[in-house]
Amino acid sequence: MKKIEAVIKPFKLEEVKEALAAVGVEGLTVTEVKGFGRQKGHTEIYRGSEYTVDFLPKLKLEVVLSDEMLQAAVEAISKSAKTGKIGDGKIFVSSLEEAIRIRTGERGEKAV
Amino acid sequence: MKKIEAVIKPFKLEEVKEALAAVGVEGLTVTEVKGFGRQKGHTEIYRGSEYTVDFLPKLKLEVVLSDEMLQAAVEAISKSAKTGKIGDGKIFVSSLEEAIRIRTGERGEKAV
Amino acid sequence: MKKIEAVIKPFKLEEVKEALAAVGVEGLTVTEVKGFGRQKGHTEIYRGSEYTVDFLPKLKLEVVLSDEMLQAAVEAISKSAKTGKIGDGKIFVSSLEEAIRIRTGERGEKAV
Amino acid sequence: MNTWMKLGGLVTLAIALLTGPLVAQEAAGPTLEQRIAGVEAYVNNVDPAGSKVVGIPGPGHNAWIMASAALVLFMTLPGLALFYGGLVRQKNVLSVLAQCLGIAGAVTILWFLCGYSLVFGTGFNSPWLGGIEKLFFKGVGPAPNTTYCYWVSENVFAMFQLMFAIITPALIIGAIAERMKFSALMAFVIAWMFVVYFPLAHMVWGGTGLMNGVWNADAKIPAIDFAGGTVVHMSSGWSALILCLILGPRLGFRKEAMPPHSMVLCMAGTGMLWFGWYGFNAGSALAADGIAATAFTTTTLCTATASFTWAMIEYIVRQKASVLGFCSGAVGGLVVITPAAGFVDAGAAMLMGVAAGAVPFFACTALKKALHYDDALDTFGVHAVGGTLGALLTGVFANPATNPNLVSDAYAAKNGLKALAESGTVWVPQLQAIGITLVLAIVGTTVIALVIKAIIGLRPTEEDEVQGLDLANHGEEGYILAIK
Amino acid sequence: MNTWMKLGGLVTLAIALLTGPLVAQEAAGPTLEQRIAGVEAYVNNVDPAGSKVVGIPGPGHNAWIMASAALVLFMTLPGLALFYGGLVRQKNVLSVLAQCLGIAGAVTILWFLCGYSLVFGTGFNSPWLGGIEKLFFKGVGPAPNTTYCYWVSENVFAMFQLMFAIITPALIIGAIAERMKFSALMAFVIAWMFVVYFPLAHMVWGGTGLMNGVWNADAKIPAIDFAGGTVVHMSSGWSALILCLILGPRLGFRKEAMPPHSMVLCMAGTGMLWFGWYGFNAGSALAADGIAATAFTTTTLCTATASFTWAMIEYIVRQKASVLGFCSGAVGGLVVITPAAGFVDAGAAMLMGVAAGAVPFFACTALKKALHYDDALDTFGVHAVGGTLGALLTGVFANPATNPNLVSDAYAAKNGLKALAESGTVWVPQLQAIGITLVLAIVGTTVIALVIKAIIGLRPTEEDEVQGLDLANHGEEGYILAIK
Amino acid sequence: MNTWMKLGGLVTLAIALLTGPLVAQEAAGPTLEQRIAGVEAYVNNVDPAGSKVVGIPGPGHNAWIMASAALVLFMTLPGLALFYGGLVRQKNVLSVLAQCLGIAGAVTILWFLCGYSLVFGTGFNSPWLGGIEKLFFKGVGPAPNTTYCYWVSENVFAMFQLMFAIITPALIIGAIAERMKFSALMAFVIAWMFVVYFPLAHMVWGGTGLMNGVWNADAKIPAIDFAGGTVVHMSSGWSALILCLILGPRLGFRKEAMPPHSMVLCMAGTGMLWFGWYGFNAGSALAADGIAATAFTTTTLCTATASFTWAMIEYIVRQKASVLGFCSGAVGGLVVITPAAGFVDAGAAMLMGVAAGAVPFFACTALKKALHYDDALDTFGVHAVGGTLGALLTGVFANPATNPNLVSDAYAAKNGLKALAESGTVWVPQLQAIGITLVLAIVGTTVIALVIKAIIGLRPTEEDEVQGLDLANHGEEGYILAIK
Ligand SMILES: Nc1ncnc2c1ncn2[C@@H]1O[C@H](COP(=O)(O)OP(=O)(O)O)[C@@H](O)[C@H]1O
Ligand SMILES: Nc1ncnc2c1ncn2[C@@H]1O[C@H](COP(=O)(O)OP(=O)(O)O)[C@@H](O)[C@H]1O
Ligand SMILES: Nc1ncnc2c1ncn2[C@@H]1O[C@H](COP(=O)(O)OP(=O)(O)O)[C@@H](O)[C@H]1O
Repeated sequence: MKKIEAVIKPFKLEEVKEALAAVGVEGLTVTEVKGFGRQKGHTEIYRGSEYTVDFLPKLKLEVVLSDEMLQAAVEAISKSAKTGKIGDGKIFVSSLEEAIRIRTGERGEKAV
Repeated sequence: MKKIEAVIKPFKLEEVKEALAAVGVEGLTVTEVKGFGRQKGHTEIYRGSEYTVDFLPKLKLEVVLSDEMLQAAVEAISKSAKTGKIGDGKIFVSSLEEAIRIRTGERGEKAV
Repeated sequence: MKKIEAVIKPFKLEEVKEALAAVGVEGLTVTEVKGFGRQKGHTEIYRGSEYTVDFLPKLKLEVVLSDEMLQAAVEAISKSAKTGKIGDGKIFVSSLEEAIRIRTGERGEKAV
Repeated sequence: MNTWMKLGGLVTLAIALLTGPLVAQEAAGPTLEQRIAGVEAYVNNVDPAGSKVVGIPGPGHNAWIMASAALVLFMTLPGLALFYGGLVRQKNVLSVLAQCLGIAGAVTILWFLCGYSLVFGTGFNSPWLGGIEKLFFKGVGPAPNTTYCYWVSENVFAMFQLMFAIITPALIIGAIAERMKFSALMAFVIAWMFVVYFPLAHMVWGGTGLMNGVWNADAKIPAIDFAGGTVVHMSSGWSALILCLILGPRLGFRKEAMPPHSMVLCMAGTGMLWFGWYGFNAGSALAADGIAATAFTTTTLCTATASFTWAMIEYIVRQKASVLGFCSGAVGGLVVITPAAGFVDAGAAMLMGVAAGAVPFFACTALKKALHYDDALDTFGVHAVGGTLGALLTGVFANPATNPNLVSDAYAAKNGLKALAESGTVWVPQLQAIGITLVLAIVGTTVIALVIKAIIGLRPTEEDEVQGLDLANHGEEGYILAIK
Repeated sequence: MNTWMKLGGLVTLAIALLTGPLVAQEAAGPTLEQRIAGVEAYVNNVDPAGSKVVGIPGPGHNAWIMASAALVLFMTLPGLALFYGGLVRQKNVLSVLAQCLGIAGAVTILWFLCGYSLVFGTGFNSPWLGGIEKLFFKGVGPAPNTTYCYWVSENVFAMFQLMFAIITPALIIGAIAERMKFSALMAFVIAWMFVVYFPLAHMVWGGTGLMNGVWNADAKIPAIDFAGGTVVHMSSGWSALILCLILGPRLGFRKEAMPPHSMVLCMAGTGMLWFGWYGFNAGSALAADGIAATAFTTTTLCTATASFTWAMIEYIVRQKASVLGFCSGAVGGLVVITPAAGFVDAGAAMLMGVAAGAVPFFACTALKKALHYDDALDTFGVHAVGGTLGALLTGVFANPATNPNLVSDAYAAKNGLKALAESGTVWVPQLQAIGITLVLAIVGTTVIALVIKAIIGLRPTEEDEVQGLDLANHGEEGYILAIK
Repeated sequence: MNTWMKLGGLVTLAIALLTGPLVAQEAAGPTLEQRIAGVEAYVNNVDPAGSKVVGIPGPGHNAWIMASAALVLFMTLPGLALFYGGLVRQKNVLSVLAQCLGIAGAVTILWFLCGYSLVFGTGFNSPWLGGIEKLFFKGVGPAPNTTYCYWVSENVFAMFQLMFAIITPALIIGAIAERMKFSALMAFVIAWMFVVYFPLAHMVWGGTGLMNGVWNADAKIPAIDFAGGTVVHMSSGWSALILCLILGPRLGFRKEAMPPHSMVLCMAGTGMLWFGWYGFNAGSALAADGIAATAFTTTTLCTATASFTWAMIEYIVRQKASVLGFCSGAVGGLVVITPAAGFVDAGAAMLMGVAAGAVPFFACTALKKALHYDDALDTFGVHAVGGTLGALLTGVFANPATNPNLVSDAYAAKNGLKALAESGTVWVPQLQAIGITLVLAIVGTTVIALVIKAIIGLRPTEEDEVQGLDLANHGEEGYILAIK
């Protein structure tokens, strides 16, 4: 089993979700994160005081899936999350040893 | 060392924490996440406009622990987080290469 | 490629970010989390009712980087996040199979 | 023509000259003297009968009571809604707001249909209930209803009183928050208005009311309640206790943490309540006169003192003065001074403030802990305990030098209040009033709650309660921040 | 000295005695009778001409209108700002607040420079526009301007009216929220005040106004509008529709979810609007008199009923009464009763409340869904539909028994309103007023919007809109919680 | 009986007829003429001495000052609390609220015990401090205290003034936010009231006050301050600067970002401040008269103009008009017009608005940046700079045509104000008043702060400051959203 972690622009969530569903992904977990990278933040001024906000709001998606589905899912995310502008985000893939569905106790690929 | 990532229903946190403590887990990290899966979301209507909220509030627990404790911890979570209803969540296990306690610089299993 | 996950005290973010930048890290992702560990929480009382808050606000940093940069980054975090007081946090290291930059489709170390 | 005739003519002339205008005036209405007395009556807030300004609201008084009525509405919407809303968990904040809004709507409709008439009518000539002569606001127009006040439009008076009828059941929400079905609450409130509020309000404030010591010469129990210690706070507070006992505690009570989700909201609501309470208390003089001035003053002094006292007790007990402590003390002070506001002097208000900070503090901490009931937001601890305390202390501190109505010949002398006030024993009828209020609130609430429980049930499903009432009962969420 | 002489002397003496003081008084000013009539005129809110209290504001009336003006400001800042601000997504909340604040500033400056004069001047002696005699508030001081009211300082009157001029364009924000450039909005509003608001307000409320049925004997269209059904709600609501059509829908409209980011804020704003609206409606009597009392009453009844009605329809339709439903209904009720407040009785207010809950409900749900325009926060559905409904129902329910100005000899008898009121056909001029308002709002808005679109553009860049207007246009964020 | 006798009888008769009622009245009290003059005095807000309405509050005036007192309370609770609370970081929001609440409680208690007497007593017959004749509110009842106003109950007057005494030290919080121990702040404020506020308020507003140009014929410095430019804003603003210097900057100042955690809260607070400020300024007329009307007007014009000006400067400087800019400008405008409100005309108010937007803007941006002090929420930049500017401009624009008290024979003619007003040199005593206020505030604050620092320390531990004062000092959190 594999785990995909993808950092994307927030307003792309709906599109990515649909793209993933289209390739058979049935579950995912989303976290609000702040990203720091090449994309520049903005400056806020409150009366005299200036703040540069380097950290931009992003979403992190976590998807656990079978090895076979990996490529399709990665491609689905790549396409649907892309705007072509800096800050589109990353996809990270790692391997997973086990997955368990709490409700049923099922394990492995059946669990995801 | 292993890392458990478990997605659970928010109101189960206290129980799961206690169950983990009972098997010797001394630390964990919790993140608020939104989960998408088999469990259906709800519909909200604001004047005419209808929104289906597919993403449900969940908590993600991360526990790093020694290989020996893994099974006990997985079981503790499985039991305490279970309601038997859809949406109870998942447990994912992966392996970890290193752990360091920032305060002391300790490494490995001593660090967790 | 490696992935570092570090749990730190929130007010250390700026320092850690700078320390990482100094060793060449160009991107990272931050999540607000609640940590449970040796560090004791505080008690809140609302009229008669007492609540012990075990979960303390922490930040989780995720950094993906090449194997060569790993040690430097770990050290950078260790130093900059340290206060010497309980609750300073942990650094976890795991290995990553793939990284993709959504914008360009670049893969591997070029993507991070 | 002889001298006598001439003299007679002169006298006639003189008399005509002298009295002519008076006669003419009499034909056209009141004399100059009466007319002046009429406008003086406006300044003095007394009866202008016989003048040219009869049946007309007095601008200053009418302005003050309109402002006061608006202020009392503001106490509920959004004041109380935010105060209570801030104290619940995030998932139930909207349920509190919806309950306040729903009560405002339903009670207004009842008030128009019959509530006002049942409370402030006098057609039944009964100590227990008003009358039906004012159903559908019949005859309720801009002219003052002199049974209640000389210079405020009756419809403004009716609106002012409506605002009290709205906030009273809304106070109950605090005890049963986070675990009562919206439909059940609405049904409860509607029944409760008929069973508890309308009768009680008539007894205490109605022209023929049983316990209206100040304005009913025939009051059997010459008790006093300036702005609603019994009618508003005791009735809601004791009913809240009963309802919360019948309802049972929230799921997870004493197991999970259930801290307020926004003390900021709670504090904002407290400020609004305090602000609006000036309408509640000083408006209850039903004029912008000296009694209103006194009520304004005692309200301020008691509230601020109680707020400070509560927080200082916390500071002594646990080295921390909390915002919730300041807020609870302020509300406690407002509750305690309510029945007394126009009857006591500044010094008494200060003493009552200390009591109002201390007694509800112990009710909300020690007592609640000991007895294990789940009075979620301390309606009982603050309103019932504070209201009862206030009603009693009103009897102790009521002062004819401050408020001559306590010894008026027209009413107080006849129903015995005057004698009690002069001998410093007004607390005797106060105890009787407390007793009657307690019985009515407890019995009434028990019956209604059990009936509704049997018919439609009181509580949401466990699942709904866990998910939160906002989504379950109202299909909305309080805050949708960021990602969604 | 003979008897006649003596008698003559006596008569002289008698007359002197009788009239002497009167003569002396005449030299010094008005007679006692006139002086009394003057202070009675204060109580009655009529003209004190000939008395000693001419050119002076009456305390009760002045107090009420100062309070009312403050209340109407409170409706916008922070009432409407929070009401609308809560309904947008988090990333645009500040843009709504900034628009409300910017409008308050700009309109105040315009009002001082020329707005007040163009609306309430009479120098042009025109049914369409006021005059320039009051530019820069020339001569606008504490003495009442008796063309508009006898007892309120003209500068207070001008401030009261300013608050209306502020909230009207601010209402438009609701329709175009989340997608209009700040600079474009400000330019639009400034132009709109000249093209739509100033003329319309003069037509309806100006002393020489075309449709001022109650106070202009020469009004060609003897329509009535107590507190701004046409001037405020129809003008803003219909303009909002046009502007939102020209602007186009928000990016992602009907694709993404765009739920309110804080129903709590929205509800707090609703409470503030309701509270402040007492100044708006009861203040529009321009006195604390019986008409104000009636306006206060009808406002309360209609609002609460509409709020409950809307939520109950929701409950029937989908088993859930939402906070947004209660709030929308309340605002709907406030809008509908606005033109009618001082003209109708309590029973009519209740009926209007039911209509105000039902009709805008369908406009905001069924109609909007069917027609696909993106009226983000339902300014059209609530204010245009509600305002139009209210203006019409005012014609149906206006009642001379409630408000004798409908049949005054000085004005209504001359311009024909009296005949219409007596025959129950006030809806005829109301329809005409509705028509004129519609045309002015629609044509005016279309022209201004297209011109601004051509010159500086209406919308932010896509990127700015996606990021949110708070950061893009104002360089700030609404909330900075935790880590940042 | 001869003719003479008969004539004599007739004359007697005639005289009796004529004067009889008058004589009878004289025995019973004032004449009709005097009685009329009494009610006219009510309308005119002058002394009713000799009439039948002496020692009685006038409804319209009393209503307005009760409303005003409530409004000024609302400025602090919750207005200022939210305004400041929104500007701090999330972890310190409750500390700001607690400080506002704690000040309200402590100052009220002091005011009752001795504060009112020390400020508004005249027993010492001293220019520096009032007297002790009113300790414990002795004799402070509903009858007006004619040293200060003819028609407002003295206890209402005392409450109105209490609200000023509350908000003044609360303003200081802004400069020292996020880093002062609760206990130290409370100790500071209590001492500061005695050392700075009570004397200064007496000097400026006390019947025997040193700088009370308008109401004290013996004022050595005939300065003017309508609603508290020196007493409230300068005193708090300059004290705030000193205290913040002694305290030192927040940990991480100029290293970490410390942006406002909720501009929404800040804006809501601004709206409440503006709304409440009508009570502050127009209420300071102590009547609902023409001067109140003028104060209401100038307050509106100056505030809106200043708000717009500040934001437009931002727009020019950095292409973005911020909500904080609009809010800061509004508060700046309110501060600047405060001392001038009832003394200047509408045109002057507009000019002062422009100055109020521009000068504090530069103080809060350029000046603060240059001088490096950590005035966390710009109390100095807005209140000290604005207050000083306002006090000075009041001297420049004060206008006898607007306010005849500037040239009254009873006071202004005697203490020299009249001459200054007529020659347009009121700014001379204004400068003196500014100097005295500065010295008192700076010296007083320095001494108190150093003493408290020595005894109990001013700052929390570093750990507490990092964790946030909410948890450290109050044991609560501002918001508990979601998981907890
Ligand atoms: N090395 C990294 N480790 C973890 N997260 C990263 C890393 N680099 C970038 N990110 C995440 O990806 C987001 C986008 O990266 P950025 O460099 O701004 O643009 P791009 O995606 O176009 O390369 C960042 O905001 C951050 O959340
Ligand atoms: N493939 C997956 N990858 C990551 N998270 C998942 C995946 N499937 C489910 N989840 C998480 O688990 C939660 C519960 O899953 P769901 O399918 O609703 O019910 P169940 O746990 O009973 O199978 C989801 O809300 C989501 O957060
Ligand atoms: N076994 C663990 N697994 C995951 N996270 C942990 C674990 N132990 C500690 N943490 C995280 O590290 C934080 C700090 O740990 P704690 O035991 O309080 O102090 P220290 O870092 O000094 O050992 C915790 O708040 C928690 O977020």
